[in-house]
Amino acid sequence: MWHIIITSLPEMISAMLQYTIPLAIISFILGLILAVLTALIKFIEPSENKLIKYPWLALRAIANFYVWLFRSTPLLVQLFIIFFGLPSAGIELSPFIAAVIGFSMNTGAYASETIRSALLSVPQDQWDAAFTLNFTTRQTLMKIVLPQAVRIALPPLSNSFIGLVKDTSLASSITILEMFQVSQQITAKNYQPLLMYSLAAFLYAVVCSLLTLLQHYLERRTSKYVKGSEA
Amino acid sequence: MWHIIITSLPEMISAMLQYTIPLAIISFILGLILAVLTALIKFIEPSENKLIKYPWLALRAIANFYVWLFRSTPLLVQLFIIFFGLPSAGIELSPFIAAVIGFSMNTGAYASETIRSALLSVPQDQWDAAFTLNFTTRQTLMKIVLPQAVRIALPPLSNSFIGLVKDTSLASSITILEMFQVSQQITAKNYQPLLMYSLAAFLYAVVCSLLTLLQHYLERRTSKYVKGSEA
Amino acid sequence: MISLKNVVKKYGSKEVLKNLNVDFPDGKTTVILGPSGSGKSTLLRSLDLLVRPESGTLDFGDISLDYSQPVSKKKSFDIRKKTSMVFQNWNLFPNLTVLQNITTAPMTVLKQSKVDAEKHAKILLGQVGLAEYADRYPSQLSGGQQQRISICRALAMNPEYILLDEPTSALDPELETQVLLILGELSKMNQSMIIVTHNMDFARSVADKIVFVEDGDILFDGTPDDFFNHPTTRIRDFLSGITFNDNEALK
Amino acid sequence: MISLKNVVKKYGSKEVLKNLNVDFPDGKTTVILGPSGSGKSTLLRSLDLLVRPESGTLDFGDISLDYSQPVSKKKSFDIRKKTSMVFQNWNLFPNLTVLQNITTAPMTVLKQSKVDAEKHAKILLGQVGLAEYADRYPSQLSGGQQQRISICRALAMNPEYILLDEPTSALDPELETQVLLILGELSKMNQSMIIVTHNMDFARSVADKIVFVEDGDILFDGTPDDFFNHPTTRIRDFLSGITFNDNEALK
Amino acid sequence: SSNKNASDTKTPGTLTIGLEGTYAPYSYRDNGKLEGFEVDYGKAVAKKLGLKAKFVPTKWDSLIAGLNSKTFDVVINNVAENPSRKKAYLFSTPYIYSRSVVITKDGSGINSVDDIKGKKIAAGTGTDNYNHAKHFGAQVVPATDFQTAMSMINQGRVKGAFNSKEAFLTWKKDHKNTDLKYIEIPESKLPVSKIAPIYNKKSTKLSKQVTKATKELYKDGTMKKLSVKYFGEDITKK
Ligand SMILES: Nc1ncnc2c1ncn2[C@@H]1O[C@H](COP(=O)(O)OP(=O)(O)OP(=O)(O)O)[C@@H](O)[C@H]1O
Ligand SMILES: Nc1ncnc2c1ncn2[C@@H]1O[C@H](COP(=O)(O)OP(=O)(O)OP(=O)(O)O)[C@@H](O)[C@H]1O
Ligand SMILES: [Mg+2]
Ligand SMILES: [Mg+2]
Repeated sequence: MWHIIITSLPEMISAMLQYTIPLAIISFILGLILAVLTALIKFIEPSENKLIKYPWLALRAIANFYVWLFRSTPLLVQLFIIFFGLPSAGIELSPFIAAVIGFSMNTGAYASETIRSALLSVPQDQWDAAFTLNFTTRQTLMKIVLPQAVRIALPPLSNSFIGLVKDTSLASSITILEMFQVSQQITAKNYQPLLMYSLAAFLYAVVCSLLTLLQHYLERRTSKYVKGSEA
Repeated sequence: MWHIIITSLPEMISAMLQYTIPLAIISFILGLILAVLTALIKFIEPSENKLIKYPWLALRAIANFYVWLFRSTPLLVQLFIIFFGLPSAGIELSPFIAAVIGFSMNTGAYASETIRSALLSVPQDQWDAAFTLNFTTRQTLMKIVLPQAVRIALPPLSNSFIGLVKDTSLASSITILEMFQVSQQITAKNYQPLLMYSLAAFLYAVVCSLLTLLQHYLERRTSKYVKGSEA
Repeated sequence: MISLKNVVKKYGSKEVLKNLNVDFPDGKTTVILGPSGSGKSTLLRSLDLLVRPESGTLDFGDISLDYSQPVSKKKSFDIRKKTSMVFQNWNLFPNLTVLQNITTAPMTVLKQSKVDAEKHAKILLGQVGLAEYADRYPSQLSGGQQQRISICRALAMNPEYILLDEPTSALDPELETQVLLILGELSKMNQSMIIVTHNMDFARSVADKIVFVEDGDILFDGTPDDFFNHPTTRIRDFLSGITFNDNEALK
Repeated sequence: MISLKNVVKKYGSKEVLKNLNVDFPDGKTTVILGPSGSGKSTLLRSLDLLVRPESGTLDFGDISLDYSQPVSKKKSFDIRKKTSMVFQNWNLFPNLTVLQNITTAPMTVLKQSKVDAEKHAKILLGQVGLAEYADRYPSQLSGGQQQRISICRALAMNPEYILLDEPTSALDPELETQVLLILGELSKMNQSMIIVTHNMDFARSVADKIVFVEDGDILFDGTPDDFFNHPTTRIRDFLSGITFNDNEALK
Repeated sequence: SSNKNASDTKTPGTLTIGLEGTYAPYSYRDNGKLEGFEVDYGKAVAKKLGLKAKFVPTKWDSLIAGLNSKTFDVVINNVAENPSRKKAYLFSTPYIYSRSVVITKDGSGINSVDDIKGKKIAAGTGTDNYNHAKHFGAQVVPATDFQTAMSMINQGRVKGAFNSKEAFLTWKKDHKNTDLKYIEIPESKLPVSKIAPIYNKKSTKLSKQVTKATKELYKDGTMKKLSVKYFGEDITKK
């Protein structure tokens, strides 16, 4: 058994460093950007100016549809359609790009709801105070509301990220040799799926635990200003 | 194409009704019970009585380990170990029971954190008021704190349930012929993976959307008492 | 009568109550005054065991309790049975209707029948002018209404003493008046009460006894007449609302 | 001078401001009084465009605005530039330090340099006795301190008028005194102010003009002397804090 | 087979057979029922043993895990004998002699198996095909199922695929206009794969019984009949 572990670990760790972690990180960052945009589209009420209002409402309808679609269908199917389905529409993507798109859009859909509810939980009073000081909507968002919302959204977002790390295993279905797929290939030779799966689980657990530590660190850093309220 | 859809749909729906939905519902209910117990073990401070205190702290250590373990390893691996690993320890489970155990324990781990944070968000004031009225800890929990916590935890719990519905597709790896596996078997003959996956996605989306409607209904029912505060 | 003797309460290394001795007589209204952070709430909560001082004793009728010893469930139950707390922010249970807020404790703790508990609750609601609000939820009522309901909730337990911690400071002046009138009524009916308040007019009109706390010490324990009409320098400063230099407090 | 003419504000079908006409003179302190829910906050917020009345006009120096017309960004900017609001619950930005709370708007909106903005902020902090708190976060301060900082934040914008909505009602009496003393100073320096308050003693001591609002109507507009010394029946009732029968209000 | 009840099956009276059910024409789903050559073969063997066949469809890894933990009595899933498998498991006598082929597009430049060297070739993870393709120097891209491999060739994502000839022929029946073709691999380069039922090491008795039953099925012509039904020719002989 130890022999198997020692020979497989380097391969699995290298797959992890090469695919699992970059996929998770890149997709999460892009997903977060998408999530913030989507959340803002759903959150900001358009001005009455018709040239802005109708396009904005159309955009919002798209955002609503996007969030509904990606939250109510399985991630595996999303990846499959992006990789194998889009070519019939003339869009052919490399596996890695397809995976990044799939994971980002999926993460974006879930995270946008997290961010939107965090935005909603910043009280109207903060907006009033900022408007009174003649901040524009954009300035209020950037300087006052988003920083507070990020603080609130951090724990659920960290959970999403940890979930994403584990979900990268689905990338194997679009031909990416990520860590879990590598463990399956090794299984095909040593016929020890249970052991190899446990080994994979162990590696995921290590990464997730490290990420949880990072989360606690970030929470402590960003909660500087709420410390007083813990007393 | 319509021919394929019309011939596959009944099979897929029947697999859904037979496995996907019962698995999701049973596991969610059991998972919720487990989650509440785990959350309470982590939440309630033991009395100073040593006969209670040390067993309680031991229980809490177990609860912490359980939550960490099931949150930081992939669900697929958990199912695999329960079904294929436990027999070597002399515990042989039917696939359905193994799936229910795996899904419940996974859901329980995630949901326990949701419930715990909901419990924490009920203000200390409510406890003080109840203690002043001579409620016991148990009475306070049951009559005052849990009802309020449930209201807070409902949206994230509904999301977990919707996630669980989609995760039941993993049951195929422990020999359960759930809906997604059926769609793959059909694919083997009709060579239309994209279409079949989309069909599966559609069915998941229908179920998830129905569940979301149910969630909104429950939220409205349980939020009766916060209505006034929306004004 | 409730007597506290040699009560010491610390938070960390900070003594918040410094060897306090004080009596709260039966059938009278005792008003506790003092600057913010002086320990008034801590003192009041010690009576109801929401705060556990490190040492000292509490005598309450036939019950006596040593804070430095573990308190049995029975003793804590008995003490809380004789007292009821009304909080600054009301702390009504948002998940229960007004009626349920009042009846749940009598039914659960005193094992009253539902019929009896509701009958009593409705009488109390009538007395505070809220008979028609029984089926509403607390969030649908104004602050003054909520505070009156929390007084009903306390009275429904038939306590010997009602403890009130700044019962009107979260209300605006008109709502405050409503609540103060009700407390005035209770005081006239010789309900034993201990009230922490910042409203000097109210203190003057309702108090049978004044306790002035500063920095965990009792600086005055006597009649309202002495307190308001023959104040010491410190009390006079307090009454005229002297400000502190925050920069000094910081250092 | 700020003049409102024929201002009507509705929420749903309910008229909250009923064809109001009122002036707020330059360099004076106008105090708005009235029972809860009478429309005081709505009136004050209309001046700062946080509330948009359905009709009426606002004249403010060289700017005039018709509420029933769309308001250009520029006009809204100019009006808000001349006014600054201080809120009941301070509404400081919890993610910014005390200093940043004061300097962010001058830097972002008025394009002041960081050095200038901080210099001005520190002078203001010194004036309210909080010079040493510049680097703390709002949650680390008491209510009275937070309210003083929110006054600094308003003053840092060099507004012509400061609008204050119950600036001390969330404070306990001693903290209230601190804030009221500062407002008294400002009033003496002929800062134009419009204050909604429930504190009659303060109103009496600081007001140059009293506006009494009830039910969306102005029932009194005149001097403090007239208001306090020659009150109408309704004002006398108000001043003595008459309670309402809630059961009637319910019907 | 009078001592049929002595079979060491997991559930007495039942032969529990593991397979994927996602590989036509070996096993797949049609009209709501599991069908295919291996399904019929499994039924025929079970009948010979006096047992009821019970098919348990699951994933490839789960088939291996299930063998290890004796979740199935036997796995009949296009598993080829090879030395490493023989070390870990037992096989009965083969029921198919399968030829792997290289599937590619016309004009792809691949004319013999040697041409796949350095090219992207699709094959299923954990299959013998995967190992063989690697052996010939291909850059193997994992494909989850047969259709996926074909799509990847059509979309130009890979140059070809390594798979069983029979699977390709079956697929071709449904895709008559395809420009995909197969290239045979001479036996000198790649020996024919012996496809056989595979067992946990402990199931010596059962594996022998199945060998005996299979031989009977050869003798009575069942094997040929089934092969012709699903493959159009007899591939059950060497
Ligand atoms: N849970 C706690 N942990 C640490 N210190 C505390 C805690 N509760 C109260 N204190 C401190 O104890 C002291 C007394 O607090 P207490 O609440 O009794 O004052 P108070 O007289 O009721 O003031 P206020 O009029 O503001 O309500 C204060 O300095 C306070 O900071
Ligand atoms: N956003 C709103 N939607 C509907 N009604 C509102 C809204 N804001 C205020 N009102 C109503 O308008 C009326 C006037 O409210 P306003 O806040 O101006 O009163 P106020 O005089 O400031 O009272 P208070 O002294 O309690 O602050 C009240 O009846 C109130 O219920
Ligand atoms: Mg207090
Ligand atoms: Mg107001």
